[in-house]
Amino acid sequence: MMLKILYFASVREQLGQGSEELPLPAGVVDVAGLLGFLAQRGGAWEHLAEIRNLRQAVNQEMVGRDAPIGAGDEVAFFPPVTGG
Amino acid sequence: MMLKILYFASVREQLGQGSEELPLPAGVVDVAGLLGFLAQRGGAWEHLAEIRNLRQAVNQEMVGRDAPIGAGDEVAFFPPVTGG
Amino acid sequence: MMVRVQEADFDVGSELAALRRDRPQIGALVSFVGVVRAASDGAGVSEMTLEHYPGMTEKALAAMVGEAGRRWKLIDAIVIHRVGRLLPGDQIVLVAVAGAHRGEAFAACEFLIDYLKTRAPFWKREVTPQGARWVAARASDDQAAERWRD
Amino acid sequence: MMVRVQEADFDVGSELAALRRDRPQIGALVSFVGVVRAASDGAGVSEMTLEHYPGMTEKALAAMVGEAGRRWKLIDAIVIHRVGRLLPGDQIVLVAVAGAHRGEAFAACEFLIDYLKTRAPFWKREVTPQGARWVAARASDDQAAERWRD
Repeated sequence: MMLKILYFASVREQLGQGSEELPLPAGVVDVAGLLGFLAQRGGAWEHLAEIRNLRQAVNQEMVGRDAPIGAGDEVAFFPPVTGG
Repeated sequence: MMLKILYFASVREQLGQGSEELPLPAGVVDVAGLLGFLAQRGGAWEHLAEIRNLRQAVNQEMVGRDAPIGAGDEVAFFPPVTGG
Repeated sequence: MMVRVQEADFDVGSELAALRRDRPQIGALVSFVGVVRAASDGAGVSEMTLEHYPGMTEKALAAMVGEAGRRWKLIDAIVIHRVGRLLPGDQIVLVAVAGAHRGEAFAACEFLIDYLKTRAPFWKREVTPQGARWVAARASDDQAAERWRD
Repeated sequence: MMVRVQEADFDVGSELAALRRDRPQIGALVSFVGVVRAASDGAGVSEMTLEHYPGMTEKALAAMVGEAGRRWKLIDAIVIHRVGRLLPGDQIVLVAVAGAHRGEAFAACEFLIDYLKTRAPFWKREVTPQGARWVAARASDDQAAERWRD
């Protein structure tokens, strides 16, 4: 069971990546933990968690950073929405 | 210069008449006066002024019964509107 | 700003397209369509006749549209109201408002139909199994219009 | 209740006609159409690209429509939102609500577009003479959505 991560809009552009799949990193139990893990990659990844008004969804529901995540989940990071 | 009077909807049906033209009756200076003049005809005319929520317009503007009228004016009587 | 009173039906798609045409500043289009319901106040309605006051009706509608244009920043607005014989499912009225942003377009559209319902000289007569009757004015319509008092 | 996310344009007249078809209890139809403006925040806009989150977008829109159906007595509602490349004057979104009476249809339609603007995962990127830029979320949209909090 892999963890699927999606990046949209300006977040996708800043990271130069739209999605990835990886095994659930050891010790990661929530969105905040995943952001900490990604920051270790350095470069743009280090600043992901600091993006102003960064939004996140787990399994296609908007959540806070304390939302739990586990293997098989789909996590997404994106800026505030601007449709309509 | 004749006075033109129009009757609409249920008011028109009750009076059996849609419009008429007549010389400005002597002494009539406002809508209330005109209603008094028409009441003298008896029958349904007697009850015109008492129709619940009767509305009136002078020269195609909704007005109160104290609105002045003169020769050449167009006066209309009708129930509350129900379009839309 | 356009106001029409007519017996003929109208095509909402065409009217909205005409309203938008060559207006690159429009960002929001809000429209209301009123339709003859097959039931009214608990009785079935088989047909309806709409009477109006020719001349005053057009003036009253134009005055309302002008008032909406003073109250909100609108790009354009149209009101089309049918008269004559109508059947359940038939369109009665179209109110459409175009603006740069949606807030003012929503407010102006609702204002226009609320005002129309209480101030434009139209009268509905409907045919039910119990016979024909003039539709009574609704207190709820008066209350809706009252909200817009200055 | 129907929700669609598509690249293709939509025909407002046909969509409203489909919403009304065989629904004799409908008395009021309120619709909102969002259009690409030729200028945004003072800059000319030559084109726009709408990105979305496939799967979540549809779920979010369906959830909003369901919520509107719980809050108001609606007969039906549709939301159609386009994605991909759009030009000034192009239609972006249609929200249409059918009800027996106009008050609930107006409220539900405005609720849906307010919620869509703050909760449905779409992102606009516009091309201006100064280059391409992601459109910034508006505080006024957050305030509009906030009005509908229980």
